[in-house]
Formats: sequence, structure tokens, C-alpha cells
Amino acid sequence: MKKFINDPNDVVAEALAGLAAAHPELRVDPAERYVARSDAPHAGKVALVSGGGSGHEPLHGGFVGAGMLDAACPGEVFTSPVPDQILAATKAVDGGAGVVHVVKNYTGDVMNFKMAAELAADEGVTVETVLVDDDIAVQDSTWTAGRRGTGATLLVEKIAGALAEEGGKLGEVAAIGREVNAASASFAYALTAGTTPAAGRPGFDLPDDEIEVGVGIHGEPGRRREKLRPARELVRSALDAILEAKPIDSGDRVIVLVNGLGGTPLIELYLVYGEVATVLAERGVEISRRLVGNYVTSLDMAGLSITVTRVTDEMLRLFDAPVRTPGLRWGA
Amino acid sequence: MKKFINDPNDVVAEALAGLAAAHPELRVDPAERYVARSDAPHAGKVALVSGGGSGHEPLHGGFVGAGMLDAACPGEVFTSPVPDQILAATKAVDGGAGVVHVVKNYTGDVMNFKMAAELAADEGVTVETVLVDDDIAVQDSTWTAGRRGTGATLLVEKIAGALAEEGGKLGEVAAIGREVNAASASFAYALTAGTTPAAGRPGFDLPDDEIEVGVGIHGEPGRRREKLRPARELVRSALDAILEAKPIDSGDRVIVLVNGLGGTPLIELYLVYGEVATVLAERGVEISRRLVGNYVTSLDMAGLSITVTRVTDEMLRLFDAPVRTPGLRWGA
Amino acid sequence: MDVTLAITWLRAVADSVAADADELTKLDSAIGDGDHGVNLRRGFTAVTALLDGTEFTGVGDVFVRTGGTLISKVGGASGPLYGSAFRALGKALPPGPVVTLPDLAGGLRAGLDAVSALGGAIPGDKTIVDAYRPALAAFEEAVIGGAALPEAAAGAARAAGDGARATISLTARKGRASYLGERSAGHQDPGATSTWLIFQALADVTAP
Amino acid sequence: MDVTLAITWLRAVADSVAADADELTKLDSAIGDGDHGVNLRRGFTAVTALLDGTEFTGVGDVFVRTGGTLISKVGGASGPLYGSAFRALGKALPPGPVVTLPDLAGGLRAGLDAVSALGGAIPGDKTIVDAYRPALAAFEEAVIGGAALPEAAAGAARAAGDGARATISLTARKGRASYLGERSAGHQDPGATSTWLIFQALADVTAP
Ligand SMILES: Nc1ncnc2c1ncn2[C@@H]1O[C@H](COP(=O)(O)OP(=O)(O)O)[C@@H](O)[C@H]1O
Ligand SMILES: Nc1ncnc2c1ncn2[C@@H]1O[C@H](COP(=O)(O)OP(=O)(O)O)[C@@H](O)[C@H]1O
Ligand SMILES: [Mg+2]
Ligand SMILES: [Mg+2]
Ligand SMILES: [Mg+2]
Ligand SMILES: [Mg+2]
Repeated sequence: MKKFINDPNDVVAEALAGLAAAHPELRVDPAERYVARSDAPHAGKVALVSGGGSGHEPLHGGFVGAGMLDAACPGEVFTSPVPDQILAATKAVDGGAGVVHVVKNYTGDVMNFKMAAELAADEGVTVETVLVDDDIAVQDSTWTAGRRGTGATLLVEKIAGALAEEGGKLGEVAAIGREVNAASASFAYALTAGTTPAAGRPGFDLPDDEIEVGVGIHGEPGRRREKLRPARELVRSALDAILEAKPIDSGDRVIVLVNGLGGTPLIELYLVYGEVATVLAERGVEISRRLVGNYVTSLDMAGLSITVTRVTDEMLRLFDAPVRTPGLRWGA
Repeated sequence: MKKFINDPNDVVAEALAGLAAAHPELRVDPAERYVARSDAPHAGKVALVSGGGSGHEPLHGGFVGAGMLDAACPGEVFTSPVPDQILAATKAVDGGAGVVHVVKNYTGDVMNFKMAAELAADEGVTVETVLVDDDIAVQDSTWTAGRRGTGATLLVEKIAGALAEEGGKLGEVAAIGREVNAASASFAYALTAGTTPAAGRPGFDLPDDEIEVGVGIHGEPGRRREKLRPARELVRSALDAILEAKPIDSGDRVIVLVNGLGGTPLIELYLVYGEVATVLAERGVEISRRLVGNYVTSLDMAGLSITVTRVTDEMLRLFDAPVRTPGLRWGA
Repeated sequence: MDVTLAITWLRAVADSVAADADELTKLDSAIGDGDHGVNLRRGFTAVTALLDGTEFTGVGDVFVRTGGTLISKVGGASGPLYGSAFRALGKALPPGPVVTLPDLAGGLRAGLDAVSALGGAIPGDKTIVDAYRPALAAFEEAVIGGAALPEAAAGAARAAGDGARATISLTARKGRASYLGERSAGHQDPGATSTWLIFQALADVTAP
Repeated sequence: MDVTLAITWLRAVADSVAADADELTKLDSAIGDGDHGVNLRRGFTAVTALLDGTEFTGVGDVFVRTGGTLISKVGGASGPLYGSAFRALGKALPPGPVVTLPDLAGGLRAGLDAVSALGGAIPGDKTIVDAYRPALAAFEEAVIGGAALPEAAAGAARAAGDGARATISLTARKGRASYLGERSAGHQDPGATSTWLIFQALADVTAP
């Protein structure tokens, strides 16, 4: 394993120190392990808190700031944060109007956030949880852990964050977050696995001509392997799956996220976005907004995910609202 | 080679098509192969044109927009653009006040831009050229091609672009670009080589425990190989070299760029920035601004570069000025 | 079981988790995200520090604090699950420095109930439950049959091992491995394996 | 040399560049950025299209347009250098469909001058110049000695090959390989190698 680190055990702590040094506008609590807007709490404002394993940067710490998250709790690499951490962040940013937890649907994240929410309730903080489960590569079923949360997390955090910023009530902020999630579908491909500092070797091995189809952002293997195909075919397959899984039809407007998983160059992401635009145009789906870049990553995994979110006027308005975070910034 | 592409020969053209689809605020000319602000030319405004081989995205196409470049000319992967292309872009954005060419110091780039500037002069467009040569890993000498242009290109484009935006004259815009370059020094490490679509295999092979020291952004091998060391030591060596090469002393203010070369996760870049901040604090150098991310890349190379630019008040003011491009955006 | 034995058991778990961390991580890499070994090692290292530095008021207290430490340090799925299990075990025990074998059996049952309540897994889902449940059944049966702790613990460890190995053929329906669907079959569940380690440690430290 | 021979030569260059593109790229990967073969193949593919679709007014016209095409299509360092060389060669030739051997020698010298003027390289810098200059010297010597084109071309090709091989021991001072400093020694220069291919093609198409 070759990485720019010191000791594998110190990666998260040292990266947090770097984040703190790089962003004076953030408050990083190294002991409690959370990243907060330094101007939080805002009295009367609903606060958004998210978190999850590290290794997905800029998610979540890079999305803390005006118009998006009030705090983020980074766990160890690919490991959900612990309840104490989430509780500390929740209390630190609560402005009395309640806190929305944005939680990606992984067993560990769900349980740790649930425990934290219960502890917060004991201390008088009302928490609403928005569960993100957009990864339609995973079969949905009440008998399983359900679908994973991936790219849509960014859109939930942006849109719900904007509503909170303009004074939305706890129930409204949570509701629009859930709506965005329900209207979103994602699908990912990996060309290589990422390497966690602790494991020191790639999470899985892929032959030189094969890809993981439907891979997860923690290097969870996908549902199957395939021979590598041209980008245009991969995009078509992914969009077929997405449009089948969600009711996105001709005439609908969408936000598209073409998201790199960490090791894929931007030139490929743009090429893929071009293919997405072609296919969606054929289907009569209008791309109202789009993001192309590395937003929800999986360490150094070469791969990408495509997220499509069917949007309303209100969602678009909130998406366009100013945001000022290390990882996403406009209008400010 | 596994990449999200169709045919290796079409990568640049198809990525440009994707860029065009993703950014309606840019005008992409697929035949002439340039990317321009769609509101260019601005009468009376000095225009900035840059370009170079593709594979360094977001450089340069991602830095086209208000407050930065007026146009960018992407060549083939790692191959400088041709004079026709540069001439077409230059003419397309010239607002009558002259055009500044920002050229990274590579023999091919220098010659192709020089030819384009001569052709432009023939057509009555005045061109000033700012040569960027910040990579101090390369020995400087009048007998060689000199130093390469790398990370400082971003700062030259941002700061000179801001001055052009607020009405700076041709000579002034070029002058501040040259000042920024003169005040900048960069140093890069690679853990792996990038793979060009055409070659289909990594540009060099590195043993599992070795790094290239002083690598270039086209996968030019560095000046030597070393065993991998902890990030903290690599940062110290790079900063020693940088501070020795440029007169940056205690009490000086700097902008720091910790730049990923494409395959290095953000968590490592932040960790490295933390080390940079520690070392510069020890030396009494004040980091006034910083950027941490993938800005000047080398396809999927795992590696990073550190750029330090000693700044004046004027440079800081221009750095802070609004910018609205796909790759860099604030205040707008 | 007295406080000293409880501590001895937990130290043995810490040792065995540290020794097998790579193996657990390898199992988790195959059908999960490759952190189970590191997660538990981090957690039980913290438990060891807790055991070193704390005066406990009773056996229950040892387990309650152990559970709390695991919840605070492990993260992921296994942190809340094991943490809640140990907390429930500790809370179910009567106060005081010594508890009886039936007390312990009842506590272990409370631990399993906590895992089930929190994680919602049923037998056959390819989780911790698939080792824990047969281990508990063997333990209870031995206790009812009049066995002493060493024998009950040995039976529980055997049953946990059988249960863990039997997860190989299962298709996961809970936890991260469930995303793999049928591809999860053919691999032993990391959580069931660490549960086996926990029961094996109890058998080892009580073995005559 | 007449228009047909000029065209035949350039087609032979195109074929040989295409055949050896991987080899040139491999040389360029070692001390550069690995695109020299692809660059020249792209350029000479465009030259082939030019040759297919154009009525030329003379030998000089063939070379001038070839140079222009290379400048427009190749990019990198080699595009302007080879492009300027062919343009200079073409411009130095007298107008008309046939040129003499001394005309051609003078044109080739103009080409080398263009490379030197644009790139500033001197002999020993490990560049195109290190193959071109000895090739030109051999060509001129043969012409002065009264040799015919086939013989002059064969001598030039031999000298270019020797020059290219001699770049192996050189430390680059110009172009991308110069960044490597002393690590550039031990590798044959890609540009000198493609210059050899160009002269070899002339020898091949004129060989009796
Ligand atoms: N709902 C559940 N109930 C019981 N055990 C579970 C459940 N979900 C996951 N597990 C167990 O957790 C183990 C994985 O733990 P770990 O790797 O530490 O967490 P994560 O999956 O969050 O990375 C699995 O092997 C499985 O045995
Ligand atoms: N200043 C120069 N003068 C003559 N030849 C040069 C000069 N600089 C570079 N070259 C030649 O160009 C070759 C590289 O061409 P190419 O790979 O196409 O361009 P680039 O270096 O821009 O990638 C080198 O091998 C060298 O022979
Ligand atoms: Mg995990
Ligand atoms: Mg090149
Ligand atoms: Mg795991
Ligand atoms: Mg080259």
C-alpha cells in the first residue's frame, strides 16, 4: 500500500487536523470528532447533521457550511461514527428548532444514529431522521437491510440544507429531504477497489478486463462482474436500471450527478456525462441541473456512480440557493 | 487498461462534448477545439487564453468563466494544442484590448503558442505571453528547456484573470501573471503513473514501496526514486526544496495549493495540508489562503504537488475576487 | 462468575480479537467492507484500558461499562450490536460481585434479545445471531442439565463455531453482506465468527 | 525529385510511422510523456489524406502543405518542429514539378535551420537535431561527391540511424527529457528515432 499518510491509525485524526487548518470557517472538534459551522448554533434554525465512515470525502465534512450541513461526524475509514460523536455534534448545532439527521442506509449508520437520536431526545433535543437509500443496484426488500445510501446524499443535504437555511420548520426540512431521496436513484461501476489504510490492500481484486457492476461506496462488491464495455453501453445499462426503478418519464425534469469514486479522472466523468445527456435526451427527460465531479467517493477506487433525481420547482429553487462549503459552493 | 471511454482516439472530443452539455454557460467549439466563455468577447477587456494537453482537468477548460480564463484550448492527451486552435480561440475572445496567453513551460506548448501568437499578430491581435515555470524539482538553466509549469498555472490564471475582469490593461495583466509565477514554487511526488488512453499502460512502473520524487504532470519521471516515507517527511523535504528555491522567509504571506494528481483521495490531501501548515508555521510563514483538491491533475496518477506562492496585498485581493468557473467558484 | 473472571474473560476476548483481527478483516473484505477486525480490535483495546483503570461495583457493572465502551469506540454495525449485548447482559445480572450460572444464562439471553431488537435479524440471516443463538441454546441446555460453567461454556463455544461455519452456505439478508445477494453465499460471516471468538474465550478461561 | 516521388516518400513515412508508432511511444514513455508515436501517426495520417485529395503545383508545394498539416495536427514539440522543417524545405525549393538533387540538399538544410531556429537545440542536446544534422551532412557530402539520389539517401539514412543510436548515451538538454537530467542517459531519443525513420523512408523509396 502506498499512501500519503503517517500511521494508518492516525489518518482520520490527521486529516481532520488538516481540514481544520484549511478551513478557518469550520469548527473542528478533535476530541469529539465532529466538524461544525463555526457560526452554529443559529437560534431558531433547524440544524442538519450527517456523518458516516471516512473515505468518502468531500462527503460529509466538505459539505458543512451555510446552506448545507451544520455539522458532520466522520467515523473511522468506512466505519460509521459512534453515538457519542453524533450526540455531541447534534447538541453543538441545535438552535432549539430541532435537528435533522441525514443517515445513509447502512446497518451501522442507522443503529449508531438511532442511539444518538435517543440520547439527544433524553436531553431535550428533537431529532428527525432522513434515511437515504438511493442505490438501486441493491434489491429492495423488507426482509433485508434494503438499499444503500450513496450519491443522493449530496442532493438531500443540499436541498434540505437550503430549506433549513431559509427558515423551514423541522418537519418541512425532513420532509423535503425524504422527497429528494424518494425521487433519486443511483447506480455505480467500479474498475478497481479502493484500499483502506487499515487493510493495506484493495478490498477486492478485479481481473484486468472486468468491472464490478453495482458496487457500493465502501468497496462492498457489487451484484455481479462483467467484462468492461464502452462507456456508452455502461451508461445505457445504468440509466435503464435507474429509469426502471424510479418513475422518471419523458417530460420529467431531473438533476443528474455523475460522481467519481476517487480514482477516476475528470476527463472520463465528463465523457460519461456526455453519454448520460444523450440517453436522457432520447428518453425525453430534461436535465435541469447537473454536477460532474468527485463528491461521494470511495478512497482511491476507480469507478463512478450516476444519480438521477426527479425534481420539482421547489427542489430546483432550493438546489440553486447559495451554498458555501469546502466541497460545494455557489452564490456566496 | 480500464477506463470509462469508448474509443481511445475519441476521448478528448467526447469529453469536450460532455463539458459542453454540462456547462451551458460555456461555448465549446468542437471543430476548432476550444472552450470559451459564452459571453466573450467583452469589448475593451483583456482576454486570457490558456491551454495545454488534456488529462489535467479541471485545468484548463474547467477554469474558463468570469474572473478567470476567457478561453482554453485542450490538446490531445498530454500533447500541447496546435497553433490553429490557439489562434481560433484567441480571435474568438479578443475584445480589442489584447490577449494574454498563459503558457506552461514545455517545449511543445511554448512553440505552438508562439506560432499562434505570430499568426494572431498577423491578424492584428496583440498577444502577451506569460510563461509558467514553477516546478522547482527541475534544475533551472539557460542551456535546458528550463522548469516545467504546474500548479502555479492555476494561481496565475486566477489572479491575472481577476485583474483582467476588473479592467486591467494588457501589460498589467501580463505583468501580474509573471509576478505570480516568479513568486511560486512547486514540487510533486507520484506513487503511481497515470495511464494515457492511447498508450494503454502506465507511463512508468514503480515498485510497491517506491515513489517518484519531482514527477511531472505528464508522467515525466522525476529526478529520482525513493522509498516511500511518511507524509510528514515528504512534506518537509518538499518544503525545504521550495523555500530554498524561492525567497520565501519568515514573515512572508503565502497562498498554498495542495493539489491531487488525480488518483489521490481528498482525505490524504487534507492530511498533507495539515503537515504543510505545521511546517510553514514553524518557519514563520503565514498561509493567507489555501486550496486543497484536484486542480492540476495527471489523469489517474496517484500523487500530489505542493505549490507555495508568496503574495502581495494586491495578489490576495485579486485571488479573493469573484470567480465563476466549473472548477473554481466563489463570490458568484 | 465473579468480577475477576468477568475481567479475565474480556481480556481473553481482547487478545483473541487482536490475534484474529486480520482474519476477521479478510472475511469482512469478501462480503463487506473489510473493517470488522479493526473495529473490534479498536473496541476491545479500549475495553482493556477500561478494565485496567476501573473499580467495578459488580459483575454487571463490568459488562455494562464494557458495552458502553464498545458503543463509544467501535462504530459500524458491530459496535452498537455487541455494545448493546454486553450492556443488556450486565443490566440483567443481579448486583454484586458474584453471579450464579442461571444468572449468567439469563444475562446472555438478554444480550441476544438486545441484538435481535436492535438489528432485527432472525436466524439464517447470516449475522451474529447465527452464532449467538445456538451458543445460548447450548449454554442454557447445559445449565438446565446441571453442568458447571466450564462445561456450559465449552458447549456454547462449540455451538457458536458450528453456527459460524454454517453461515458459509447462507445468503445474507441483513447487514452489509445483504447487498451482495446470492454472491454472499460461500463466505463465512465475520460477525458470527467474532461471536464464536467471544464464546471460545469464555470456554478457554474457564477450562479446568 | 518530382511530385510523384515526393508523395511516395511521404506515404512511406506515414506507413513507417504507423508501423513503429508503438515503438516510438515506448521510447517517449521512458524519457518523456509517451505520445510521440501517436502524435506522428495522427499527423502523417492527416498528411496521407492531404496527399490523396490535393493537386500540387510542384514539389515545394507538396512539402509546404505537408508541413502545414503537421503543424495543424500533431501538437507537442514534434509538430511545430517537423512541420516547420517541411515547410522550410518546401519553401526553399524552386517552383515546378521537378527539383534537382542540389535543390533538395539545400531544402533539407533549410529544414534543419528551421528546427534549430525554432527549438534552439544544438548537437548533443538529445533531440531531432542529433539525427537530422549527420543525415544532412552525409546527404550533402554524397551530392558534392556526385552521387545520385538513391546513394545520397541511403547514406543519409545510415547517418541518421547512427545519430539516433548515439543519442542513447546523451543527457538531454532540450525538450521534455531534459527534466530527467542525468536519468535521461541510457535511452534513445524518440525524435531522433523518428527523424531516422523519415530518412530511411527516402532511402527505401529511392533504392534501385
Ligand atoms: N442486523 C444485524 N443483526 C445482527 N448482526 C448484524 C446485523 N447487521 C450486521 N451484523 C453483523 O455485523 C457484522 C459486520 O460488522 P462490522 O464489519 O464491524 O460493521 P459494518 O458492516 O458496519 O462494517 C456482520 O458480519 C454481521 O455479522
Ligand atoms: N528544442 C528541441 N529541438 C529539437 N527537437 C526537440 C526539441 N524539443 C524536443 N524535441 C524532440 O521532440 C521529441 C518529442 O516529441 P513529442 O513526444 O511528439 O512531443 P512532446 O515532448 O511535446 O510530447 C523529443 O524526443 C525530441 O527529439
Ligand atoms: Mg464498516
Ligand atoms: Mg506530449
Ligand atoms: Mg465491516
Ligand atoms: Mg512526447
